[in-house]
Amino acid sequence: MTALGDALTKADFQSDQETRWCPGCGDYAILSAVQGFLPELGIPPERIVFMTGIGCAGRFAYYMDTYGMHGIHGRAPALATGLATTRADLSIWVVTGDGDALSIGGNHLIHALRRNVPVKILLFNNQIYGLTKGQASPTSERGKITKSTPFGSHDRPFDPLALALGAEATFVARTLDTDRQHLPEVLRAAAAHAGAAFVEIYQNCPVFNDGAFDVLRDRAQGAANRIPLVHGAPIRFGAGLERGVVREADGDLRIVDVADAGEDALLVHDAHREDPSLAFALARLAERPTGPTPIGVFRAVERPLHGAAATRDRERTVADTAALDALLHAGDTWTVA
Amino acid sequence: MTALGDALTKADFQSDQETRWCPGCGDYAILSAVQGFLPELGIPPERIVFMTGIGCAGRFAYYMDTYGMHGIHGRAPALATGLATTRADLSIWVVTGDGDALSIGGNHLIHALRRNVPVKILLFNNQIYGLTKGQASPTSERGKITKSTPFGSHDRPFDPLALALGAEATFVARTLDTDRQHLPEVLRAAAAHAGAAFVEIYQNCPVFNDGAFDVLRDRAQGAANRIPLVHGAPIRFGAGLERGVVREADGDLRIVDVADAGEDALLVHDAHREDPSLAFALARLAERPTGPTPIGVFRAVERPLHGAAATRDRERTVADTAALDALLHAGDTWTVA
Amino acid sequence: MGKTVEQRERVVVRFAGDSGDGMQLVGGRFTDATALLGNDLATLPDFPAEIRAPAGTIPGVSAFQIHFASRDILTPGDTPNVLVAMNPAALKANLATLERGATIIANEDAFTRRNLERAGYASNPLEDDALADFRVHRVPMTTLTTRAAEGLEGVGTRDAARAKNLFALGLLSWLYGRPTDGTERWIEAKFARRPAARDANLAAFRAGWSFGETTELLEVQYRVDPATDVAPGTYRQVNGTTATALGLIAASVRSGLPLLLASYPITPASELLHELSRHEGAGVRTVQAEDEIAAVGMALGAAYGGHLGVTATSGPGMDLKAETIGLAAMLELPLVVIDVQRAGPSTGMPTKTEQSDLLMALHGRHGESPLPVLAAATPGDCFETAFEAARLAIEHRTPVILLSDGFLSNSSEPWRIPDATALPAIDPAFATAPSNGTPFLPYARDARGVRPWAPPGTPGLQHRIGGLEKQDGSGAISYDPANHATMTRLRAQRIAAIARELPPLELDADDGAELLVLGWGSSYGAIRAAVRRVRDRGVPVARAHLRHLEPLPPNVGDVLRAFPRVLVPELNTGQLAYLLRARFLVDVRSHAKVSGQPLFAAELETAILEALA
Amino acid sequence: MGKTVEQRERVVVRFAGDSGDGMQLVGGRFTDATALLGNDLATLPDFPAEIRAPAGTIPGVSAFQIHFASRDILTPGDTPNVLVAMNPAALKANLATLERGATIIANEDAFTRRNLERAGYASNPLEDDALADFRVHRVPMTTLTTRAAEGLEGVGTRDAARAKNLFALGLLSWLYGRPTDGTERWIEAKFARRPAARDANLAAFRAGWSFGETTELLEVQYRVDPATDVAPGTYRQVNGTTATALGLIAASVRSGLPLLLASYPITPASELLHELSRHEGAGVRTVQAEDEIAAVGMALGAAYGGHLGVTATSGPGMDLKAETIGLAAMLELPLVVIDVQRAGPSTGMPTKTEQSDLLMALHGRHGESPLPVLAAATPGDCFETAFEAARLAIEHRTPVILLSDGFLSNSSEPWRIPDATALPAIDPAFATAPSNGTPFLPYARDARGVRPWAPPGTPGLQHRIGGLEKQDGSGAISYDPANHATMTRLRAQRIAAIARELPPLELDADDGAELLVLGWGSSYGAIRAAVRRVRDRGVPVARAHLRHLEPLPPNVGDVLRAFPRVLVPELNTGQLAYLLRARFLVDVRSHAKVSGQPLFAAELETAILEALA
Ligand SMILES: Cc1ncc(C[n+]2csc(CCOP(=O)(O)OP(=O)(O)O)c2C)c(N)n1
Ligand SMILES: Cc1ncc(C[n+]2csc(CCOP(=O)(O)OP(=O)(O)O)c2C)c(N)n1
Ligand code: SF4
Ligand code: SF4
Ligand SMILES: [Mg+2]
Ligand SMILES: [Mg+2]
Repeated sequence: MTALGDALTKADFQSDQETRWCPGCGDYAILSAVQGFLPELGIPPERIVFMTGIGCAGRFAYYMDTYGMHGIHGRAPALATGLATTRADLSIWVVTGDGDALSIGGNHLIHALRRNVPVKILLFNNQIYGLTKGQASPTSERGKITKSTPFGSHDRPFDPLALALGAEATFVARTLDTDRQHLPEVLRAAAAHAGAAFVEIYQNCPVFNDGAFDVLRDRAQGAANRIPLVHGAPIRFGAGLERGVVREADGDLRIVDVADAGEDALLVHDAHREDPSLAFALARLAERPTGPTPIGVFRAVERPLHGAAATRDRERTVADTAALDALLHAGDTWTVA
Repeated sequence: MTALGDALTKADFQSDQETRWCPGCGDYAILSAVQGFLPELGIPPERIVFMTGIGCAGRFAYYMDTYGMHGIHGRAPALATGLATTRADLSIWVVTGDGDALSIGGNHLIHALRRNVPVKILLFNNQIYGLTKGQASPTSERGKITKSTPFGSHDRPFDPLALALGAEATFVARTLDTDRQHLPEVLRAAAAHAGAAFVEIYQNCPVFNDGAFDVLRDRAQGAANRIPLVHGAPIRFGAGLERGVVREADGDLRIVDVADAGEDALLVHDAHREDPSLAFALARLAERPTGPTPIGVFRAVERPLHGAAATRDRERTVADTAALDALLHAGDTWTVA
Repeated sequence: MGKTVEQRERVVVRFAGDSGDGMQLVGGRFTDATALLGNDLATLPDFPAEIRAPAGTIPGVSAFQIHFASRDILTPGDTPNVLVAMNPAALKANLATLERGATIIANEDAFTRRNLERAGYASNPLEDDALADFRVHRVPMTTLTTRAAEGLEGVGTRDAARAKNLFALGLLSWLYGRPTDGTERWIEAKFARRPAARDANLAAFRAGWSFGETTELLEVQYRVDPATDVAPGTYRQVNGTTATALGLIAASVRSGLPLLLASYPITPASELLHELSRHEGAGVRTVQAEDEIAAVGMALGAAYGGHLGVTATSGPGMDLKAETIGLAAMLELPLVVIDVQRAGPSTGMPTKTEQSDLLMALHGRHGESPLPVLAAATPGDCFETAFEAARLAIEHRTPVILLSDGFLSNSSEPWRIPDATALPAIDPAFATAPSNGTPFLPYARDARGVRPWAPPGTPGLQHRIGGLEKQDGSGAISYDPANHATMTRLRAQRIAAIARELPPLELDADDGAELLVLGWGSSYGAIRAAVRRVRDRGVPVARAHLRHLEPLPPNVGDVLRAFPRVLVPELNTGQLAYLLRARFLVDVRSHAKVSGQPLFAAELETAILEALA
Repeated sequence: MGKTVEQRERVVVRFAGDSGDGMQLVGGRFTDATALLGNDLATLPDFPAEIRAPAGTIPGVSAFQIHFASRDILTPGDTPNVLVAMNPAALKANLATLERGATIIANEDAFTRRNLERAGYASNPLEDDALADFRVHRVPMTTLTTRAAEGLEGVGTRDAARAKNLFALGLLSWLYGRPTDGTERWIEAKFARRPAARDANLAAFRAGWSFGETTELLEVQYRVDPATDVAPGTYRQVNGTTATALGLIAASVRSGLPLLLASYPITPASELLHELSRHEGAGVRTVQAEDEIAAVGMALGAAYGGHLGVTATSGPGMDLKAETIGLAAMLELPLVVIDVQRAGPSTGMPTKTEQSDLLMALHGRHGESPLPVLAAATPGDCFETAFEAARLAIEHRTPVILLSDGFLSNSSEPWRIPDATALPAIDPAFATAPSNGTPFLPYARDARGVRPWAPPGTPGLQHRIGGLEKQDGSGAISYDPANHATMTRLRAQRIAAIARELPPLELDADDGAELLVLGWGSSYGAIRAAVRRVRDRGVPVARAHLRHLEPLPPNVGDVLRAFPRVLVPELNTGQLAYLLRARFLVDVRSHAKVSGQPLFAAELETAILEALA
């Protein structure tokens, strides 16, 4: 327990459970970043809840010294909706994997986003099923050879951000497990967002899908391939910011050399647009994280929260016995002596 | 049974079951249009299958003199995927409602679209739960008063087309129950599409949500509000084609008077673009069918079909006993005399 | 007018017409008037699954039956004394349920050639001798209704004709001397915003009444005196849905826990969602979830947060909730799951009743995950049973399944309103931080085997729970074989231990009874009525009814073994019988009925007599 | 070298190490070599649910046990004769399972202070007297392995050290005289593309062998002769997963129906998806569905299309499939649902075994929806049971639930390969268009109560089916009460009628046996072994094993009643016992074990003797 008034530290969020991920798993970096970031919010650990699904990512709840529920596969958004609908005083975080969120849990994810339930959803996307030892996930690339697809996966993967935008998400972002600066920044933005925040975190699984994000994670390649999205700023990237994104005459977005196109031609990022079409187009700029790929907050707009309009009182007030009595006697009654 | 060589007629697709929808229900018009259109395909009724979910729309299967399965709520896309994966010789149609497809069945819908399963999905969107007598659906507008939302629905609705596009749909279209010309046109395009075709049909429910689409269905208002999308043609509409759609400098789509903007400024519809962003932006042009609203084929692109790459043989060939014998003896064996 | 007035102890009236004819409406109003008059009563609506099947056809028939009497009523009645048939299909669909000599009041205007064909009649039964065994009154209801509305402002002929159900209501109100003023006020309130409709309906109602008063067709008016064998108190009418909703709200008030109902619509359980959503504020929240899995997940999420989490559904939805119910059992959190059973399997017959989900409630989850199962006996009893389900869930930190059914949820009866202050308090006993600095043990148990409930927000009690097996006490993940055996045992024991709190099964036995009739759920009324009939014949018999199916009250074995024969009537193929046989090795005989209809007293009477033969 | 060679009839070896140590790999290879030698054998892998728990800790221990003998083997053995412990945690986790005098071969290099701490040892058990009761061999495996690899091209010290499991394999191969050539070929094939790894592993393997041959530590080499009481035939090793896959493929071949397996990954059922997905072509297709609901839906969709539709899952996935299984029961279409049971409830202990889904398989759906339930007894028996499940599904148009479990799916045994041509043909008997122009009746039944199967594509048989109750014969939607009663009865009867086709329950009874031990599923081996032990003591006893749980073979009641006492051992709280009590009113006694472990012969032996006392 933290004494009131004391500044919180990372240690306040570390549980006594031994972490049980494989050595080198990207989940460690994310855990550390989250634990390091949370003190900033100034919310005492007892008012923070982590709800997770099943998967390697799902173990996250055990390692946080907050309230935590390790739910069942794919259902964390539903569990969290119930909690968020009734407990506006809590800061609720969902941690999920690409299989958990997008395969079995797809329906709850899109509905939680549509409803704008006040929860932060962190999707650890390693493009594979980790816990069940290496089957294809809905984000695995076509042709991927896995235990369940020995001749190559033959279905087109989802783009989680495009799916979220199609589902009316009000906050959509992407970041990287090992980016110690960018990851907390995105978490900060997500925490600041009042409604449902959807954050895709590219996460390396060294055991079953090593190197899937090397193009972005590597020190060298990363600089050349990460396209940081900053609200209000022209979209440019590269070690010397020598490349950028423009909107072509036909409406398509394209990556250009700034030198060729000119600085003024660069698209200025606007995360607050009502219309999600620009965010959608940005999500589509890179179909797979195998080349230049936008990271950051794609969209962040205000919308009514789920539950806010539904309930006349946000407090945990219950009718008293007199009100109950009135309710019991409502309508036509008669008395037998 | 239809004799081979005989031209098929509408009557060949009418089952002997009495239709049991409410008088004036939009489902009648759709049924009639589908039965009227199917002979065109020249596919004998025994090679056509209608698989439906539960809801008023789900009753559709009973009225078609084809093979039909009235499944369970929300699962028709999954049932159809199993059939399509194994029976490439059939023409498979899924009929579903807004609750069936987008509420309980959301996950199967998005995955069937992602996988590009060769089925045609017709979503009868009446923005209400018909069969269960009038609860809100995921397409009901915010504030709608229904049996389950006596103080008004407080969640933002889905845009079915945006959701489908976010889910990698290769064919996305919208049409109207009572448009006797446009509806068959869209069905024709859907039938011609090799992969998963997703068709939203605005359908009036006179009992629980009457008039939801009057703005588009009315003879008078309809002409002013339907924006027909035609591949390769500039997007314009209105009784005298006096209005049109342009792409503004900031990338947004906007409705303009052709007289002001000039014909050349009009956006030319391109349903075959690889990038779904334009189709997405068009889906967003009208958030609700309460004003000018695009109808027609938003997107139609070719992609590998689910199952096609997975299976080495598309025929129903089974190993013979010799092959089985070899399989049984695979690996190390030893013999005891 | 000086018509003869005859007294009747009990009457069963059935209103039947097309789905669009408003039979449920007039049935409901007739019931209200009857309740206010102080008769005991029971009702049974019976309508098709289609919103509106083709007009005039048999599948499109919608009916409402009411049984009212001046003595204690137990069922909506097996066979109607009076059938109101608004069209040929309504007549045909219900004729088989009538006994010889019953009264039929037919809207003769609707017996057109077209309607006769639709109903599958070759000739008009009002004109041939098909109804020779009945007392038939042909009333041109449509014509009389239209005529009554003539000249009313803004009322067209079609609108007027639509009010013919109110004509029927007026006529039946006269026939049984139901007061008119309440009904007139009700019409006025109902159509307050549509004056033309109000006037047409009022005119139709009065016309129906006057028709009875004046016409020579009907010679006798009946009187059914207020019930006298009724306990003193204030009464209202409730159906099972309303009573369940009130029971849950009462549990919320008495526990101080706000109520969240998360549900996905499904017939007949949707009604509870509709009902509770009207009570927002007062600590009640409702969410229409995206599906049944989400619904139970939301309810469990709310329970985790310290609320009373409830979800309600019917058969197919129960299948989908199984995994989350298992999680709740593992988490040992309170959760109320209501299954309003309907006729299965699969989609089955959604608007028909059945009791075929009992074994699913007990065993319908993977692994060993015992939990309490309760069933309500009557519409009014839904209040107490829902309250009890919530109490057990909260105080014992366990998911509880409450079995209701389509019959209970739709039918209504007079209900003595309980004293709100006299309802027992429910103690959520939230955990507080251990003062001595010892670590919080989320799976430490009290004497009853109950673990602490520490909703988020409580300082110092941060902890993690989940669906993996956990170490006894600490709740940490454990794969230790001995611990798994222990936890499996503890989970079973803590549910079994609830039996100690339960009142013993009450026995209603005659001296020398050779047979025990043991029932559960909504067949309560029919069983009591059948037993009464058997007793009226002078045959001794015993009767008991289970509210708690898991755990069973502690004396069930003794009760069973006290009788040479045991008959268990159920609307399934013998599920309770199976359970009792397995538990007590008693050769229980099953009276199984699976037709989508409630149990009828007459058929059970026969079964009891046969079992005694 | 002239070491003593002693003969042993049976040996149990347990390889235990860290999850990363490759214990499953060497265990599997040791098994293959043993099988080829002609010993009878049974194996049991035992690994943690985490992909890789922290190195060196108890939760991270992964073990593989093999029991091999020159006589008929029934179980993987209760207690190992030899424990290979690659680190302190492996020693600690397994010590309790050893009997006095057992041999421990420990990798002494791994007994560092750090590892001792991680395992929770205060002092080194190799050095204090903790292991006084055992014969302990301390072998510096890591050092010897590294040394063996010295000078090999491209092999670093760390790579070399990784091969220490092969050193252990070499040593054990020497100890029990397992041939080396097969293993060397296997290493070469396995590492064909990584020459450095190949060389390091080969060197380690040979070093292990030579260590045994030369060192004075080990004085005795053992010989376990080929099993002699083995039926003639060609054998291979199979685990339950492979046997199930082969059984399904065989059913596909013998029915001529292509096979679709649609599954969603879940431990331990995923293995079947992996296995079958390798057999694409040959009429096998697999789909990794988006969830379990979709998986069973796809399988049912394929079945509707005339294929053999199969879905496989474990506990939590079964919950989710319930609604669609109910639909299949209503549609009366073939469907095979495989439940590889694991320890529940909820997520439970995913890698541990249990038999706690039996009552769910029977009752885990709303409404009355009976269907056949089968369970496999041994890894090899999975072949026959899967074949039988598919046969029943196809020929009787019904969903069938096949119960396997984690133990069966992972453990392996020698299996006599059946003659493919001798397998019975399965007749799908697809409907053909009625020639005389009479309408097609999709719910007309043959003498067995089976309806026609008319997949789309058949001209003239267009018809519609669905989950609503249907008219007997025509299959049209029907809400008729009498028809619902009829259909409910017919659905029950057609499943019950399958019993007529079943072979009677086989009884293995001694003269004068007072006790019947009746089992089901994977405890077959342990039950046989326990019964053998009891018999070895001269105590007569009877034994029988159920493959068909629903319907039961027709003689079960007679068999039960033939013995004064019946003991039912199960890895649950007594589910079969409950079922038998309900059906036959026999006071069946339950031996219940719910620890996530398989049944052990020794504990059951005790239970049998107690039951007889
Ligand atoms: C109902 C159910 N189905 C299947 C599983 C098995 N399962 C556990 S985690 C998982 C997927 C893990 O993949 P992902 O969500 O990507 O998480 P990761 O392990 O990669 O972090 C599956 C299929 C389960 N626990 N429950
Ligand atoms: C598992 C399950 N849950 C709920 C239902 C009840 N139900 C039947 S149809 C339906 C929704 C109907 O709405 P929609 O899909 O929009 O179809 P419509 O009736 O409007 O055509 C629901 C909730 C069901 N049959 N099965
Ligand atoms: S399997 Fe992959 S995702 Fe899971 S813990 Fe190991 S490295 Fe991380
Ligand atoms: S309720 Fe609505 S959608 Fe359903 S049949 Fe009636 S009009 Fe059509
Ligand atoms: Mg993953
Ligand atoms: Mg709808």
